Amino acid sequence: MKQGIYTIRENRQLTPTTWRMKLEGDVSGIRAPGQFINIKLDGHFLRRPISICDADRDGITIIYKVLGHGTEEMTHLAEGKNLDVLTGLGNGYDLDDAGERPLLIGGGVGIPPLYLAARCMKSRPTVILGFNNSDEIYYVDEFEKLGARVVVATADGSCGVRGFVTDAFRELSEAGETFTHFYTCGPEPMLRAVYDRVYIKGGISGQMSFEERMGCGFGACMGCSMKTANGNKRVCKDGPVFRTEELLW
Amino acid sequence: MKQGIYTIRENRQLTPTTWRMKLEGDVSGIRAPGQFINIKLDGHFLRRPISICDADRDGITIIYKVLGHGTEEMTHLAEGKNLDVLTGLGNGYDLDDAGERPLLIGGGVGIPPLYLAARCMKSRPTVILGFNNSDEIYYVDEFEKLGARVVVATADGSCGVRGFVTDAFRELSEAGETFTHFYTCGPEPMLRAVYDRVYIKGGISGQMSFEERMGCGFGACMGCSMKTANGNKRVCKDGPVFRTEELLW
Amino acid sequence: MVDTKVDLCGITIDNPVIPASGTFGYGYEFAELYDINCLGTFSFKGTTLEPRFGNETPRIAECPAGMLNSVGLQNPGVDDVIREELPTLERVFHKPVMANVSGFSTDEYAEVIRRLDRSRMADMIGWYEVNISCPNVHGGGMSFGTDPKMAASVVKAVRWTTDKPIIIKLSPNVTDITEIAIACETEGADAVSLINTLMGMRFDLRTRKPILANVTGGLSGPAVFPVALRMVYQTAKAVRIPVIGMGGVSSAEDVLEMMMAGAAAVEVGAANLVDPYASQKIVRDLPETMKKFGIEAFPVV
Amino acid sequence: MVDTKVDLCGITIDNPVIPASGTFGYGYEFAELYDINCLGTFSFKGTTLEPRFGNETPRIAECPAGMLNSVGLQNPGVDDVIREELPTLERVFHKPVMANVSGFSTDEYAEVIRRLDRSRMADMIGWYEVNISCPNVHGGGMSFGTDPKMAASVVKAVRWTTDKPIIIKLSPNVTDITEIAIACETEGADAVSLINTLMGMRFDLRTRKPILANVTGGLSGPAVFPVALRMVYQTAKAVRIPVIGMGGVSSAEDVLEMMMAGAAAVEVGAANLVDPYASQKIVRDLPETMKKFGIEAFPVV
Repeated sequence: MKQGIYTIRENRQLTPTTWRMKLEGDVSGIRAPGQFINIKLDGHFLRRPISICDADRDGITIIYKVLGHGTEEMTHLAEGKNLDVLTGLGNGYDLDDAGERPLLIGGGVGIPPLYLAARCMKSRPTVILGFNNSDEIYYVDEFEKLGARVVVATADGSCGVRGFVTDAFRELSEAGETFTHFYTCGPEPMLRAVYDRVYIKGGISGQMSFEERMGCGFGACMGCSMKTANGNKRVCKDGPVFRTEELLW
Repeated sequence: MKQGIYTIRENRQLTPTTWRMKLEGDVSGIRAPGQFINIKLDGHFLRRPISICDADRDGITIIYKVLGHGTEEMTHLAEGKNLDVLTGLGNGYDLDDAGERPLLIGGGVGIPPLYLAARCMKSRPTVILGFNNSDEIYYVDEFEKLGARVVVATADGSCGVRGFVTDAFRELSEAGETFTHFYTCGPEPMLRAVYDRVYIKGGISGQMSFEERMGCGFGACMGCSMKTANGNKRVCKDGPVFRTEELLW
Repeated sequence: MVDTKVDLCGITIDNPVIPASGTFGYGYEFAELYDINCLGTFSFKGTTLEPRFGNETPRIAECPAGMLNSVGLQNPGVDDVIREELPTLERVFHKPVMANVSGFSTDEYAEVIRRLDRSRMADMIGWYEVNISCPNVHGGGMSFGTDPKMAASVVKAVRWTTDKPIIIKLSPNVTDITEIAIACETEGADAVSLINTLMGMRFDLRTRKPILANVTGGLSGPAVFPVALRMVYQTAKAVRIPVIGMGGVSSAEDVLEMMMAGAAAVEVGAANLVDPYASQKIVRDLPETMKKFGIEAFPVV
Repeated sequence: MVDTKVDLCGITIDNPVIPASGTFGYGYEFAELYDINCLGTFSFKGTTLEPRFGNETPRIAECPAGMLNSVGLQNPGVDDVIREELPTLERVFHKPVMANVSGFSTDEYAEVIRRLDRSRMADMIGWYEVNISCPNVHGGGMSFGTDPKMAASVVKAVRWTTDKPIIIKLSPNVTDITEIAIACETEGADAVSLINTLMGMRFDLRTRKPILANVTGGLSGPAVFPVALRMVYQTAKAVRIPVIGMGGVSSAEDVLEMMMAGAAAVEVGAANLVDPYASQKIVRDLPETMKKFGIEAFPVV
């Protein structure tokens, strides 16, 4: 973890509810895709934890969804403004397990951390991106520019596969596709479905990134604990990424 | 009282501890010199009440002293920033009583409201300005530009009369000067001394502007009450200016 | 269209938004700013038998997300309220008003209500809110609100002085507020309102002395909102009479949280002091905010 | 030069700044961020006899100028603390540490202290802070801290388990905290620390349910600072033993206010969670801030 002052270089809307922010500053604290940052906002006591979408020498890219007052106020932050940010929080994805045919599964606001994972992968990933409808779709081109093969699923069928990410996975499996390992992030119902279909039924091991209401974000307050096969873990510090084998589902 | 959004057009330092801010916006709520405005600052629950130094069609000028975190943060506000302000608060000075030879007595941060009073006066005022030392002196030229005759007193004698405003008043009296009415603002010890020397001993009636810790600033919370000959008064609403005859000193 | 109406002890009010006593004077001064008839009602300045100046100043200290006050029930006394304040209010407010009364003995509480209730202004009054929880007066005040037996004795004393609903305003400075609320309900209180201010203090680092002349004062503002919600929630589960929720409410969303905690109506206090239009804004925002969260009417289920 | 040293139950500490239990883990994780030997000491995570996961999540809710937590004493249990946590801490912290202990029975409190006191790690411990005020556990926890007799029974049970000073951590969720403090002093407590968190709650407007799985939680942060100051002031006047002040302290100026209220030392809690360097910054700023207000040493007179 590193604490630093970061300058907003971009803050633009991608979809009706999703925004991208680019922060310029020290990235030396970031070690792996799947880690997150924790942003201090004026007028709010707790920081806002947001997963890292991309990081390079210029700075950090995050994609955030407007859910409450904090994220709503973030959309009004002007370029050039400085923010107090904790970076490189949590343990991210371990890409050594990717194998030749890695599968990335992202749902809605859970998609961003998969971007840096895809960019850092040696082998070409298949990426399943799930959205409620076509209005919410973002970052398909960006993933394709990385050379990834992207499959989109929308709950209302307005684009790509009609249904959830697990329906897209079923179609790929039925087409004879196999995968060496998977990486996922998204709302808990999606994670549970992925765990059931891809890990349990599909027999593919993977790494899942979890969300939880956090106090500190760096392991001090025990606010975001989770029971695992290896004992009690802190989502913010020991996670947010956990292996399918660790879960008690 | 009027609530409005005002834009900072100037925020510059006059002395080591005193700053001047010019606010652009609706001035229609301001009716008399001696009134004050109440400024909402981010991160502070209560507004900051500050007396009006000047007001014209362009906006409001205030002069504030850095006393705590709130006023300290005010010094960092950039030109162009908008502030939520309540204007035209309280009852100001009644200039109809000025007569031909009005006397204005201001101490330190109590000087600003006298500027607008001097500017609005029909007859040429004598202005006694008290400071701790010469570093703190401000606005002498501005008063003189209004045609006022200015007498400076410094506690350490580093400029003008050595001593307090009451010492300067004594010198004027001994020189045979007489005054028709006085207007004053400053720290309570100074007000008490002025009350004693100018009103009681000097026999000159006047109007005194008081300071008190305020809640709302517009008469709702009863936080800043004061006992007077005419019953309980609210410094923020019935004051901040009270006549010497009303005081129970 | 959503319906913001609520019933408060048999009186239907247009919305549950009620400026709290001590933050709204006797109403008419806010009527210069906006039409206060948009409010559900409001609770007027705590009134005692005799005129009171209250405590010495300073009476105000700023706090993180809140403020301390130690006003100590300054008011012109019940007779002056009947003679001056209420007739002035009558010209600008045409709804039943909540009469907030305080005292230093059970007899005083009863006498203040009796005089209001028998006055020519009585028709203006919809409810009596009996403040047994002022932390800023010595003898009486909060001491009535921190002991179930004393709270009961006040209710007993005032219960038969009027046919109008009696609301007891409770103190949060207690180990178990439900115990006090139940004692009030048992003696026939028609409702309880909570929370009054939390007792707090601040020091002036320069003088090294308490900022408030009264040493301690009552904390109000958003800082106390979570404590208020918890106590409203506990009390609403413990009694059958309506619970009026207050404490740091500053927005229509805060009002909805209070209603979800079990409040029958909501008082808005310190917010009126920072933004004189706060209560009007909350009333305006309420329908839209209810719609946003799929609430069509109260109670929220 | 100013002198920041204070005496805490016969042990002189370099400054009165003490990260509070539950906000600093077992210390060694903060040692990765800065040299924690700059602190007066710190109070480690509340430790019970058995390992505990604590309450279900969500356990955190944001509030104006503060936060609610309902962690519920998650900890690895005293034996694991002796085996794993303290040896790890020993490598990075070379001052006496404050051992925070909790229990669900008077026997458990006593047994936890006994095991720590007889362990090979006992020399690391300078004080025991006995938490009788956790609002987030059912049975035990806060119930010990809201009744003078029960508080006294805990002190009685632990008093002779160790020769080290025993500090009782008190709950603010009471009508009269001085009554509890006096009961602890009478039974031989060496000091009291206060305030633990104020019980509060928040609702999720979308689900219309409490945000916390545990329904209620403990409020901490600047929001509670004025209440903490008031209780420290009252308690310091009521007892002769030292009072450790805590509750929303976030700056060196807050530390000085607490000392003016009568605190012998000051714990820093929630501030550590928002800024991991908060306690270090407060230690750094303290001398300069003391100088600014003309304070050369403690106690502030």
